[in-house]
Amino acid sequence: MPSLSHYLVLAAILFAIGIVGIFLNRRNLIVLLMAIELMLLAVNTNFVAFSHYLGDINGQVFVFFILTVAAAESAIGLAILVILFRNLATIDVDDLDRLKG
Amino acid sequence: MTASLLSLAIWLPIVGALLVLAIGSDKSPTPARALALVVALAGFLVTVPLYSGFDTATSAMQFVEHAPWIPSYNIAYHLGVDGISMLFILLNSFITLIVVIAGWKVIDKRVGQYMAAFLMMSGLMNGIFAAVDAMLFYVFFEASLIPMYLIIGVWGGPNRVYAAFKFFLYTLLGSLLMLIALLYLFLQAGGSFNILDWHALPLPLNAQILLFIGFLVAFAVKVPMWPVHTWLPDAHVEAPTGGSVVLASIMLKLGAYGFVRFSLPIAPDASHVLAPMMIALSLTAVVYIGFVALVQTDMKKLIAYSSISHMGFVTLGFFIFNQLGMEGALVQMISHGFVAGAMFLCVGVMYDRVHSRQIADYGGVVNTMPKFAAFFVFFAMANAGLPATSGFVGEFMVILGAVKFNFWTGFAAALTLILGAAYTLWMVKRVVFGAIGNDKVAKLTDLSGREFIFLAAMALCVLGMGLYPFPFTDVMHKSVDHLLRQVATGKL
Amino acid sequence: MEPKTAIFYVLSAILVAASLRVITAKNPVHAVLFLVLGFFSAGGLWLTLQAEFLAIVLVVVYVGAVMVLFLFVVMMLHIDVERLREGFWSNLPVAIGVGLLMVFEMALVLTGRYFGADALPEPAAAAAGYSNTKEIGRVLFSDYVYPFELASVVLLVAIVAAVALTKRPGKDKKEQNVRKQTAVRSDERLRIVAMPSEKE
Amino acid sequence: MNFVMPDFFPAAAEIFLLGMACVILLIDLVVGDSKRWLIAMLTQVTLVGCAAITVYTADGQVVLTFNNMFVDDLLADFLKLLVYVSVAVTLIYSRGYLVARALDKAEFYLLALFATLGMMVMISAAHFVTIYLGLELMSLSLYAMVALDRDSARATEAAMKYFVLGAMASGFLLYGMSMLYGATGTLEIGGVAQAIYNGVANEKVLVFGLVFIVSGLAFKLGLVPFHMWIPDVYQGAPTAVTLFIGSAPKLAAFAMTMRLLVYGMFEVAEQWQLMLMVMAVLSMALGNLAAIAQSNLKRMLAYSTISHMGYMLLGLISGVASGDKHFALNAYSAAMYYTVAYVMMSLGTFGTILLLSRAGFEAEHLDDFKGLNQRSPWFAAIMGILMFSMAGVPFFIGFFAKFSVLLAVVDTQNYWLAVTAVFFALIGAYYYLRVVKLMYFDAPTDTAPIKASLDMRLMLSANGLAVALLGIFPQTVMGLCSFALLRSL
Amino acid sequence: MTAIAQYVKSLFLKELFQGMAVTLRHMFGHKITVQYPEERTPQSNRFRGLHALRRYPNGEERCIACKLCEAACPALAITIESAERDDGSRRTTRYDIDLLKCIFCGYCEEACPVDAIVLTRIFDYHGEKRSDLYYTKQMLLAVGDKNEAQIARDRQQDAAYR
Amino acid sequence: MLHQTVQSMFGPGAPLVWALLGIVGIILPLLLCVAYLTFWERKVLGWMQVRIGPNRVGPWGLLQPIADGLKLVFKEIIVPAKANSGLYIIGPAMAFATALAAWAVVPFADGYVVADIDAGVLYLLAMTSMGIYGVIISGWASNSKYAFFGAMRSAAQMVSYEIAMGLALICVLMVSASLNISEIVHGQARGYFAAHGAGILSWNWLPLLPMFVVYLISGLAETNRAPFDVVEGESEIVAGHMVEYSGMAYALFFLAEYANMILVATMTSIFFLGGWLSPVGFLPDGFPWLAGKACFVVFLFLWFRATFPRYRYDQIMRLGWKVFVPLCLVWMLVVGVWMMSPANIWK
Repeated sequence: MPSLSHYLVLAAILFAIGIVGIFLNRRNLIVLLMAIELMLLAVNTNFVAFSHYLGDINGQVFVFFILTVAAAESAIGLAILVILFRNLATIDVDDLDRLKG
Repeated sequence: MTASLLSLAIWLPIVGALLVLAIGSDKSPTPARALALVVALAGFLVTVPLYSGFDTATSAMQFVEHAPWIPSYNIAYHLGVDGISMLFILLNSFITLIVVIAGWKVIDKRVGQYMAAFLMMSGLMNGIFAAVDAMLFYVFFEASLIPMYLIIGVWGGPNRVYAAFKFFLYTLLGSLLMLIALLYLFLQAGGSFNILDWHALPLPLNAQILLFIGFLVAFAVKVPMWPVHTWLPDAHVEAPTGGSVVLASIMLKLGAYGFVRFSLPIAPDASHVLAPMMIALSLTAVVYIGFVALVQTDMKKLIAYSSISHMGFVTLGFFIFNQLGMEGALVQMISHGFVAGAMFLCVGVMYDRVHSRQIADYGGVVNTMPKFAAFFVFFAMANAGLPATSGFVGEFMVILGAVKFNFWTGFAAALTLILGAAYTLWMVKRVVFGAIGNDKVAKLTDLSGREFIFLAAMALCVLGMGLYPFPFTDVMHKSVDHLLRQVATGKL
Repeated sequence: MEPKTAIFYVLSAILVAASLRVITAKNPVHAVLFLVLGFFSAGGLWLTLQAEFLAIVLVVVYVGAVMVLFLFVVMMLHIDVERLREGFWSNLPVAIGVGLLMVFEMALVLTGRYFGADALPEPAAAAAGYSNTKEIGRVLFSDYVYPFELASVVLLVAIVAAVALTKRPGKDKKEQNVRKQTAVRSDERLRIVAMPSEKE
Repeated sequence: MNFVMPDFFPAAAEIFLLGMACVILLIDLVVGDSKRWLIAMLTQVTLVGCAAITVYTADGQVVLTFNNMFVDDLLADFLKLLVYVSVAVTLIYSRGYLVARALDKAEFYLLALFATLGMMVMISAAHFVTIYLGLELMSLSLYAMVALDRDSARATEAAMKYFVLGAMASGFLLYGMSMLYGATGTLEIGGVAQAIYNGVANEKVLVFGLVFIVSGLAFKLGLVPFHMWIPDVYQGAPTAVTLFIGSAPKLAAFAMTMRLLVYGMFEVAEQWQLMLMVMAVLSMALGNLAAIAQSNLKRMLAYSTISHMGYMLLGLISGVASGDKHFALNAYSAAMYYTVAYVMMSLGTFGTILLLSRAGFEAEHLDDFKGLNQRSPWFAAIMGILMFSMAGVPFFIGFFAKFSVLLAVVDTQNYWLAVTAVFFALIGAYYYLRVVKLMYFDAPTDTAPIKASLDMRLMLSANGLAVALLGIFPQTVMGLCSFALLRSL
Repeated sequence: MTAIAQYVKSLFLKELFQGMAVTLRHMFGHKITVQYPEERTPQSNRFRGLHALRRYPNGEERCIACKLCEAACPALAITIESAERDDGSRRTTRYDIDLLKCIFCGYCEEACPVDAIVLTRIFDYHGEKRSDLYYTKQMLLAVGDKNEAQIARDRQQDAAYR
Repeated sequence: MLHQTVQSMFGPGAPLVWALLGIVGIILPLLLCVAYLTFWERKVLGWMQVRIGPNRVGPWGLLQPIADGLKLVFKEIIVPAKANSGLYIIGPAMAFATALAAWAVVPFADGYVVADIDAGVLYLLAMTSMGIYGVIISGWASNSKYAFFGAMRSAAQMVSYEIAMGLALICVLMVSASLNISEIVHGQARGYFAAHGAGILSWNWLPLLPMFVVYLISGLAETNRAPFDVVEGESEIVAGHMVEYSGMAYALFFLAEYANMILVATMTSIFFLGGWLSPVGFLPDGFPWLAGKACFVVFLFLWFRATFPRYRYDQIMRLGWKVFVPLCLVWMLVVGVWMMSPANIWK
């Protein structure tokens, strides 16, 4: 039987992949957004696993809310991405250099 | 009425300043000037009863006002004066009056703001001298930077920005460290910001030394002591005449006053431990800065360095721990307030006509401005410490005290009398006497009535204090006594 | 190996592999599809944790809607794929280093003593009439009614924001009035205009 | 079904605001472009109504409702009132700016209201879910507001950066929450505190989660090293939005920090204090040093925000010293007072930028402030007051803010920290003085007359005077802060 | 009032149901499909289908190579070459119609003074190559020969109107 | 009996085999149905257009679908040169797979279901929402403007109508208080009329009539059927997302579309028309009823196609968002109030 640790480590790996993705894809905003989705997936997996092993439904309800909010978040993120692309014709992170001190 | 005299002395000028700001306009500056004069005069008049009603028989705080201000931190609006601080309030209000008169015609841009700045500063500095609550002191102490910063920056000379920043940041650095010291004391005193409580607070030596250093940084910058004096010549040179006067007459005294109010009574043991260093620094200021003054070509700069040198006497007087030295230092502070102020006014008078402060641009002023020359020479003599002027009294007392303390210290201090005479009189010789240096000097007109009034007033004070200093020493006697006792008894 | 363990390892392997491809895929469209795959296997994993409702919601909401939105955007933007890859290899060592470090540290904390099999045992199987969906529904509408309302506000904000940001009310754009069009009656479609015949 | 009707009374203000937002949304459908002022006015009415309700419902008791997810205590009431004021002032300042740029759409006001709602939820949160939802409600509205000027490349770029980093921060925060959930088995803040107190939770896991929570919070507060978004967003966003971001959300972020760290994890305070201390020092250092190099006022103020948040932390990290918890009340009320003071100053400063902006011209460069004293002595004086206040010079509110946090630090005998703070305050004073210098010492380059509506002028004047008057009489706000905390802790 | 009526109409989808009624009715209605190879639709006697060249009953070609049809053809589909025959009469040596060009307008038929070229009812012819649809004189005559009875009948019926 | 045979033959692997059998048992008939649905559609369209439809291949044209299938199998699958070949192939496969996978939870009669899971409705929604991927991937992978437009239209349309569909379903779930599909059917057997022998009036279609209409029409849109078939509107974008496909790849789309159609029809029957229940008390329940109802709904689909002209794209979106969604929300409220009121008929 897989134990709680199994799930937690899996989530940790996912979370790390998400962060690595942010580091790795310095140039691609869309993949950046997807990396964030991966991070949230890791969080959700954590909650579901804890919820199961604690025998407590609250964790799952929290996941429900995270899913909802994350969906809203992606909608806004993509909307911003679209207008950014309209303005700059790029989604390259390195091209975001209008703001400098 | 007497109950709120100190509040009046503080807030009357400040409220007046706001009114002046409100009616000040560049098109018709006269109402602003008139109002400023009225306010300054009123401000001076309300301080007179402080002197007349002062009880010389006690060292306790008088004219005390107490009201809770920030109960959360037990900070109170706690005012009061003793023999030491009362004189400075008078001096400050008087100098403000002079400055308002001196700036009457000379300043023609943004008159309202100019007058308001001085009035506000006058109020704030009265607050500093009158505060018995340490936070109140600190608040006034820092707030007074703002008007001065603006005065130097807005109405100053070509290099005013540099000077203003240097002035502000130097003093802020010091005062922020002092803030930590104050906070520490607050906590040690069990939640009290009352300076008098702190005076009685027992403290271990290392804490005292740290506190002393904390205060030292703040006050040494303000005094200014060597080696943190460098902002002063810049500030003096760039500030307008009124700014220089207030700076020299009052602001420098703040530092010295701080020593008397905080460093010495709160950290007496540390004061004793560190006294040699302080004396060394003071003597350095006195001697070394004297030499520096000798080579100056700019009149204002020269007077600025002479101020530093004179303030060296003051700190010297504090740290030799005897009655004579202490009182001498206090007298020297007041005297210097008159003399240095007057010197700057004189330079201002010339500057208004020639627009130069270089000694080389003058020569033979006596030929065209005989009345002015008379005043200038007189003030120069006072600056050099000629007997019968106020300058003499303080310096003499300090030197006597120093000799009592240690002969060589006294000797070194005395030596500077010669040095002081040398640079002052040499400047006077080059500026006032001799043949007419150039066309500009030839076209000079003598003092106007207004200029005559303020120079005469200053001259009267200098002379009066030189001839009969007892009104001053009388009032401070008890307080100095008390202070010395505090310093003498350790708190360990 | 028990079937459940086997399922866990298979799904985890797919999930991790898909996630890795998400962040390394050359083509963003592929990345999105791998993410879909990842969500799918995550849904499967959640099923092994007896979170049926969430597993399916993950598929419905994420795979069915959010990822479609992603695909939409990715496909609509004309992206220069090659350029986006520049700097990938130079960032790789750092990124791998960071990632491994994180995983190592996390694994250190998460494995063994604190969350091991002995610390929190596998909970007993649910009672016969137990329904995960029903239970979540019950909690959601009673205990969590306040967050539930808030979530609806979050969605409302998303709508308002997305519309405000992306809808372009063009000044020169002519738009049909659908309401008028659908309300039209047959006698309105043709208008007979009386025109006097022209004379030479 | 055992459905128990929750007590709606404590959340009356939230309900009212949401209702009004929906009403405004519908009204916008009906009224034409010429009636935009109606929307703005309704928004203000909403805020006033909320304030009235909050005052009415405030009874000084700690009331938990909605199954312990919503807490109504004096702290919440006080902070909410401040949020209303701050948002209302923001909207008054922004109106002219928005009209000049055709941004005064109903969406702006709606998003502002929703963001306000998010802040209120955060302030009243007693459960991880409500914290998260409030935070996201606020953040999502803010992302959209930043990007609202759709044709501006800078604004959209700023929005993108804000979004990516903000979403990442949420991820961190959530990961930390999941760890806490695992360690304590509950999502309620009170329950978490109880579990930690009872020693149920494993400390190592707790700290592990704490690291993530603190990083998430640091992102939201804009602390070094999680500050990257602040300068870009402040500079890129339309100034009205920058003003919005720079004011009320700080109050909410403070509340969130209080709820999570102080209410939830007070027992492990020494752990998070240590983390925050490092961030505080770094923030003060980087914020103040980087601000000097800026020529863009908005960017400069962004760095100044970073440093101010560092100072605010000084209060939060002084709650517990070597296991002794009696400092807590003073320290936290100092931090709260600092936040309040900062919000007031920030409002005024950005308000001044808005005052000088006009159609096609953003008064965001330092040079745009040259010779303001000649153009408008009154507003130069106001800006001067604000700058000196930010620098921490007395008789303005900023001084007492610094004073109180420094006192808290000295109280815990962290002298070196106090000295560091003071040292960076000095550096900070330099760039604030520079603004004063530009206004007073230099000749104006821009001589266009200042056009602003009367309400804005009055409000800005009131703002400046409040910074001065509350500096002279700081007891009111200070006392309120500590009273609110005392009754809520 | 009409507005309300209109609203009710649209609320209950009256028009949609009307439309569905139409289609449903037709579903059960009579189908008009013609099973073509087996059944054919009636044709007019004027139907213009495949061309044919006729002969006189004695077997002589009618065409006298007057080239009127060639001239009348708008599609230039007709090519005629002629020569004097041994008996001195003028006859065609070549009469080709390119069916791929022809538009079946019937002008050739109208132009013909001797009713030689006619359009028949035949429409279902085909070719597998292009050249299959290039009809020569022999092919046209063959068409005519094969359908002479029908052609004659149609001419007869139409005669009154020509 | 069959059960026992399987059990004895495969032992512990029996459940797996049983499941496989179930799958095969569904998919084969389903594919046959799909094939003959195409035939039936052509017939119905013919009749409604006063024609007789295909009638040449085999008796009454009955072998026509077989002939079509053979033709498609033997045609070459052409992959455009610049297409993304991997995704190009995956696209139709995904469309087809999801269309079939959804059948797992469909009960054909009481107890006759491959997977009788509690959240069956959710599973169904999940699978239908997956169907979008086939369309959108193939549209994009074809590297053709028309295909891409078609895919975009289709995806937007499907996502939009899924909402209306889901909301309509929520009303059904409210009254039946279960996510289990079999339970939903059982719920419709209860009620005043059912108790008096007129079961047809107790089915959901009557009390939830607006939702029935919404669900039906959304089903049309969801399967991209006429009059909502702008996705493949041949007058503008030729054949939408499948314009580049040929042979079997094309056939898969075709099969998926018809399989979906049958699915939607079956679900409509189950959710609103009482599934395998008999409309009148004196007749037994059973699969034929479900088949008949599904045929009726499919016939409606064909009928609509024959009757209505194609909608314009913006009209479709308007209908979904501005008419159906609000309508569903209002009706949800109505049902909620109804259930709380004394007049509740779903006790």
